[in-house]
Amino acid sequence: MAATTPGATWWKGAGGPLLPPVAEVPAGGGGTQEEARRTDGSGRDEATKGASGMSPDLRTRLGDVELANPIMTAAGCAGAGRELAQFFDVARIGAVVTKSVMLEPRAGRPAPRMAETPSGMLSAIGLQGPGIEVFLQRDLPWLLARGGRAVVSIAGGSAEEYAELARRLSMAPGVTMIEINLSSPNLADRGRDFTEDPAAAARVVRVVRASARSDIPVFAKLSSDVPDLVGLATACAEAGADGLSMINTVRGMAIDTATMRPAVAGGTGGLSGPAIRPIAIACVYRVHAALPDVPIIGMGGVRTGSDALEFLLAGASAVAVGTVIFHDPSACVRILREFEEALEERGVARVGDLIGAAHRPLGATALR
Amino acid sequence: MAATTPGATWWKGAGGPLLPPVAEVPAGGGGTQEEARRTDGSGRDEATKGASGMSPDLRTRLGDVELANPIMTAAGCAGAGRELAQFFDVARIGAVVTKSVMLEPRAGRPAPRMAETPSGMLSAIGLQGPGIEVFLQRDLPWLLARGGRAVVSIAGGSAEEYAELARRLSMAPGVTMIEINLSSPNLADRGRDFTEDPAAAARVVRVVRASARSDIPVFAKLSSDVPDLVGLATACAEAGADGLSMINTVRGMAIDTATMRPAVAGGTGGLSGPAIRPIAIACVYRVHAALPDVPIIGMGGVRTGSDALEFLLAGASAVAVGTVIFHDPSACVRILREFEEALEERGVARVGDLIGAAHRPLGATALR
Amino acid sequence: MSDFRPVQMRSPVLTVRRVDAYHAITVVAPGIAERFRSGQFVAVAVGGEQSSMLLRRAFAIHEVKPDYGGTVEFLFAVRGRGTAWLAERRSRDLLDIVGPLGRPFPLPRDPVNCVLVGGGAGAAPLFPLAHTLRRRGCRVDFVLGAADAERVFGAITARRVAETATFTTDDGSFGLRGQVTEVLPQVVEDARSDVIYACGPMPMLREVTALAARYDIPVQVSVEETMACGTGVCMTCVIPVIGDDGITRMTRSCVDGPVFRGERVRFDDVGTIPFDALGAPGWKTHGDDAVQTREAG
Amino acid sequence: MSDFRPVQMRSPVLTVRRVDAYHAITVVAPGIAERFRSGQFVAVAVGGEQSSMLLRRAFAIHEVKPDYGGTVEFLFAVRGRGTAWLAERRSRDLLDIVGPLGRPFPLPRDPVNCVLVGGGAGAAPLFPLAHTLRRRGCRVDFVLGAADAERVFGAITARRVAETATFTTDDGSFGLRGQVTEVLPQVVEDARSDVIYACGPMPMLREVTALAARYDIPVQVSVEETMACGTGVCMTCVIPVIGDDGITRMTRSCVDGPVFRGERVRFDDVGTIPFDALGAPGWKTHGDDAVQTREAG
Ligand SMILES: Cc1cc2nc3c(=O)[nH]c(=O)nc-3n(C[C@H](O)[C@H](O)[C@H](O)COP(=O)(O)OP(=O)(O)OC[C@H]3O[C@@H](n4cnc5c(N)ncnc54)[C@H](O)[C@@H]3O)c2cc1C
Ligand SMILES: Cc1cc2nc3c(=O)[nH]c(=O)nc-3n(C[C@H](O)[C@H](O)[C@H](O)COP(=O)(O)OP(=O)(O)OC[C@H]3O[C@@H](n4cnc5c(N)ncnc54)[C@H](O)[C@@H]3O)c2cc1C
Ligand SMILES: Cc1cc2nc3c(=O)[nH]c(=O)nc-3n(C[C@H](O)[C@H](O)[C@H](O)COP(=O)(O)O)c2cc1C
Ligand SMILES: Cc1cc2nc3c(=O)[nH]c(=O)nc-3n(C[C@H](O)[C@H](O)[C@H](O)COP(=O)(O)O)c2cc1C
Ligand code: FES
Ligand code: FES
Repeated sequence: MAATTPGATWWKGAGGPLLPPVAEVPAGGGGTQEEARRTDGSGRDEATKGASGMSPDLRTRLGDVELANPIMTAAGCAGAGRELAQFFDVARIGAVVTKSVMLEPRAGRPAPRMAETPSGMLSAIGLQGPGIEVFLQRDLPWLLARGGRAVVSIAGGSAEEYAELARRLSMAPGVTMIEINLSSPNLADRGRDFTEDPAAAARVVRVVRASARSDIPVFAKLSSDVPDLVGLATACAEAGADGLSMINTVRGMAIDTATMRPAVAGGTGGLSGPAIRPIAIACVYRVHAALPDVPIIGMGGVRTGSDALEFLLAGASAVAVGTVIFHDPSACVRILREFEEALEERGVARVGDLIGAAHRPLGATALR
Repeated sequence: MAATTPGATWWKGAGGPLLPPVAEVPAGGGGTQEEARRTDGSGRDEATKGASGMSPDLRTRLGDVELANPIMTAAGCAGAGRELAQFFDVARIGAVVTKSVMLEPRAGRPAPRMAETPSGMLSAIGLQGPGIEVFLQRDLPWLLARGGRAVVSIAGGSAEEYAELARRLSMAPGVTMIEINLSSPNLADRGRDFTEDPAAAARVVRVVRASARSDIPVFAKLSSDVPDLVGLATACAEAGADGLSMINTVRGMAIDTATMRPAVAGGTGGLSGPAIRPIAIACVYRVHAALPDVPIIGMGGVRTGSDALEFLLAGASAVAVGTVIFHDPSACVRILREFEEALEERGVARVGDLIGAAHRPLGATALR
Repeated sequence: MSDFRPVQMRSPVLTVRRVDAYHAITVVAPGIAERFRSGQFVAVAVGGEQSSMLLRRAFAIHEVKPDYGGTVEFLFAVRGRGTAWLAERRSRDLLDIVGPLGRPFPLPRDPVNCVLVGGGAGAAPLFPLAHTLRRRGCRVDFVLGAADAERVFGAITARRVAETATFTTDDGSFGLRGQVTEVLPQVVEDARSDVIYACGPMPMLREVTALAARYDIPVQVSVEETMACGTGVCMTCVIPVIGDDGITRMTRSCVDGPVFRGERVRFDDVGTIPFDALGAPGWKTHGDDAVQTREAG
Repeated sequence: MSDFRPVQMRSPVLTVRRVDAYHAITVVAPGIAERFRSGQFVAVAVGGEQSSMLLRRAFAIHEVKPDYGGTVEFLFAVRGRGTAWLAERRSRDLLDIVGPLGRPFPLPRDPVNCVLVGGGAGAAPLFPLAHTLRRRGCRVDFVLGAADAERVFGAITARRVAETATFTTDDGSFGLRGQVTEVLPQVVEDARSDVIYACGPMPMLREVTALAARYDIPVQVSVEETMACGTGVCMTCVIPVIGDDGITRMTRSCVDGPVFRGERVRFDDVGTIPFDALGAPGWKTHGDDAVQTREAG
């Protein structure tokens, strides 16, 4: 019908979005990447400014990878960095964790997909995404060209799908890490997700670790809604996970008192935001106590630099910011700044000194 | 030393609290109870005022018991009603659920016992209380004399302790219901709590049901932090529970970023308040779907009348208000008023029509 | 390009006014005012720094002015907690505001006849559009509807700016009794409209779009889907929209909209995943019938 | 009796002032003002209706006045989120406030010599007490300490009301350098004090209590324990206190305090459950060594 519309010719911009949110950057070129770093990377200098001994050393290690600082985005809350680049330089933060990518395009769940809850939200997106091909062609190169570190989250319906995704990602240059989103329905198990069965989760981790390039750390992302979190974490670590990400959203529900129906289509959704932070902290603390050598990316309701600090003290080596990005699109850089200030105030020289400090006996908490 | 203090004689009120929060009411006497009803029970009339067909019928059934309305206090958040009576007439609400009572006095956990979290709080009180004897002598008679309906929460370290508590309560007149707090450490199971083992939980329910007077409904209170909530709920119902209360607090933790130690002594605490409401709603919805004939007292973050409505739509027959009482000591009557207004706005004639309405197919939600 | 990027600012409130059933807030926000194009919106944080309300509220920009370096006005009806909080703001309070967001109304190249159709507060973005169209020499006709007289917004402005202004109310308390779609055909015929712009509830947009098809004229609709972020990262605001390639995609209404070509929106399928949408269950080789994710994502 | 019951009200803010390092808020709250006795406090809801901060903040009542039917003033230092929000209030804002709460300072029957010892903002409740004591013909001496000059509160009032007023600061920027407990013995001896009233941090209260024992005079201390409800229902504010029967109980400082007889408070055991406290692990026949509850309760 559009073609037969007489007026269709005189639109200034017909059809598609008029406003690509940011200028297109030619994909993949190493030179472009350098250029982008030089022009836009100033923030990175700011983050380490005055490193004359006064500023804390913000670097953190996740497996074999070192990040400039421990603040990342959480999967599914920042796309692949492109929209947020309107608000800050994505190269300034430790890494961008992408929305979980699957092999094929996926339309996700029907609307309504979300409801606001006290200090949190319920969501049920259903892993909508364009699939790995578009991701590799369009999203990943864009992020790399901007100088961002890419942690790619993957989701599948079977261990084989996960393995295939890891293989494809390993062939593309520039992937810093892979995060396995295990909260995806296992098609062989009537849709129960992989975190509900430690053996299935371990199998996914094992095949991904085997398929991914060896210099790419593989992190397994866990949910707190499991019978035995430490058991699951141990199973993943033993299957070869280089680290753990936790937590995913918590199972929740809201009823719309006007329609008297569940507020999110399909009934339950995932609860996220500051409301769940105490649950996330408890998980990180418990798993770090059991597996002190396994690095953890902590997430769940990080809103301020002090919240990020809380996760590190509980045992995380880095933190990811999710829902709060919806509230404040510049949250990641604000949190990074607040976090750095918090370290300065406390005279903490190195991020590494903080990790798990809340576990140490009272006398030992004094930091250099 | 106090005795040797020369000035000790000239204090207006020496030693104990100067201000008993409210006038003492002679314990137990039926006449007094009637009197208290007549003088203070005006609120009750208000709640059912204009029952000329316009006002909704707020009565609700919990097993064999009928309550005047579905708003109750949550265990441990209202003492035995005495302190709140300074702010409203405790006879106006459906029932007062008392702080869990144990056989012996209990000092509870060391301070700090709480931390504020976004839209919630963490607490670890450790079941501090005076023990059943003092409860029966002092607290229960006070509540009954004021015309309050007493739902007594009990906690023990073994099935036998629970049974003994039920026996003692059954001998006292005036107990409306017994709520079994199963989130108490099972001494025979290295302190794991009873909800973590459905068989142990069922055993407690069975002996309590056997020991309690047959006209006193027994509700089992569950936590959401269990491997299989529906399984646990089913086990409790099959063991004779007349209904279920859910949810207890959710395991959580906060780290004090100043001291770098857990904010609550002992590390983890229980998360409560509006933050956990979506978790609680999901639990009530799920259990009601599985066991539609088992009445549920819903709780977890009820702050407004609309929140109470949400729990009823999810499948609860009554709701309990906990943490929000700390925020607003008159919360229960405010919520009752808001709840009644919400029903009027929606033209709902009977509370009973709402229970579980969110489960019905779309067309069926229209209410008479 | 940087001109088009939305900005985030803490903007001082200049005035809070009542306009019939609505509240109008004007903030000082030069960055937003200078980038603004008709049809775009702002996303406002509500409840203050320790708010329990995490999600921003979206409001169409109703007017921008050059005063104080640039001001932005939006208007709103109190619906829930967030708008209740906004209604209590006073001048000099600060609002955390992001904008301008979204795809603006495409403008005709030539001075054609435009009819602007709005429902209730949904009419707000049509006013800056009307001014712009007039500046370009277009003829503007207004059709505004609402539940009652109080909720008809901007009648005086509409009369001033437009060639004709037709009003409808559900209760007949102002203008004609009925729906805007009942009077629209007459207006289109009388004004020999070349294009329709419409803002309002989905059912209205669907009917307006059907009507435009009947008259074979283009229609641009601005949808109002629930949004969590407004900036394109959360994927909560999707509706099924047909792309240039004929393929239906679950499309974000915050960045790819809120303005869409009416005929591209699959109104009847809003709230569902159409079976033929890109990546719908069964869409490709994958037999993933169990698409219920337990977790978000 | 009903005179003593606390009330809950939405009180309009009359004034917000800066007083050195502190903020002073005066609200119109007749019900609270008329019931007030020195040493009592109010519990204030913070963050507005959609606040993420659920717990009330406790503040000692610093002054009540008969204006507008009764006003109540409290003063505070900004420490965290809640006090930061309070500091931003303006006149005519409404505060949800509960009070008066807690056990007031017991008053001597006879006109005896009283020394009032306070640290920082902790000194606030001593001022209404001083006025009351003066009205009863008591001699009042003040000893006020703080970190620095800015944090010494009420020096002028203290000088006016009291026979003598001695000040200490940690940095020596005002009065004597050092702690209140260093100067207190001299004051007690010079003034021939019959009783001590003290407000401030636990370590200070402990030392003041020890000092009172040495002089064999009674001491009333006002403690500042973290509180969730302020009304006696949550059991978060307990400290070990020895009862008339000699038994130590975990005692609520909100309703059984905040004022206690100093010698009854087991300062050294604050933050623990003393082994001999009523219901402590192993206290009775029960071998319940596993007292760690997983859940609250
Ligand atoms: C692009 C766009 C432009 C809009 N322009 C206007 C306008 O100019 N004037 C006006 O009055 N309203 C407008 N709305 C609707 C406005 O966003 C909602 O009325 C407002 O978010 C309701 O917030 P609340 O806190 O009062 O309601 P609540 O019910 O408390 O909101 C809860 C959550 O749902 C979301 N939500 C609720 N209703 C809507 C809705 N209708 N649309 C989108 N999100 C919703 C809120 O953003 C919030 O996240 C617009 C919406 C969109 C998407
Ligand atoms: C009986 C009593 C009287 C008090 N009188 C005064 C006074 O007159 N002036 C004054 O400045 N302060 C007073 N305080 C301390 C005051 O309550 C705290 O400074 C205030 O609660 C801190 O709130 P926040 O939101 O800034 O801190 P946050 O750290 O954000 O508070 C988090 C939680 O901890 C509680 N909390 C934190 N610090 C304290 C504390 N020191 N005491 C009790 N609870 C605390 C808060 O109530 C809140 O629940 C008094 C405390 C008590 C118990
Ligand atoms: C809208 C939304 C989408 C999400 N999508 C994903 C996803 O694709 N993959 C994933 O592993 N986690 C996803 N998550 C979970 C987040 O990454 C994060 O684990 C969780 O939200 C807790 O962090 P937060 O409280 O900071 O949001 C999503 C969360 C939200 C709210
Ligand atoms: C301070 C505190 C004490 C509690 N004590 C008990 C208790 O003694 N017994 C019990 O069954 N639940 C206890 N609970 C749990 C509450 O009854 C309720 O299940 C939970 O807090 C969720 O409701 P809420 O969010 O409305 O507080 C306690 C909760 C709090 C916050
Ligand atoms: S509102 Fe978040 S993507 Fe549109
Ligand atoms: S603060 Fe709640 S009992 Fe004292």
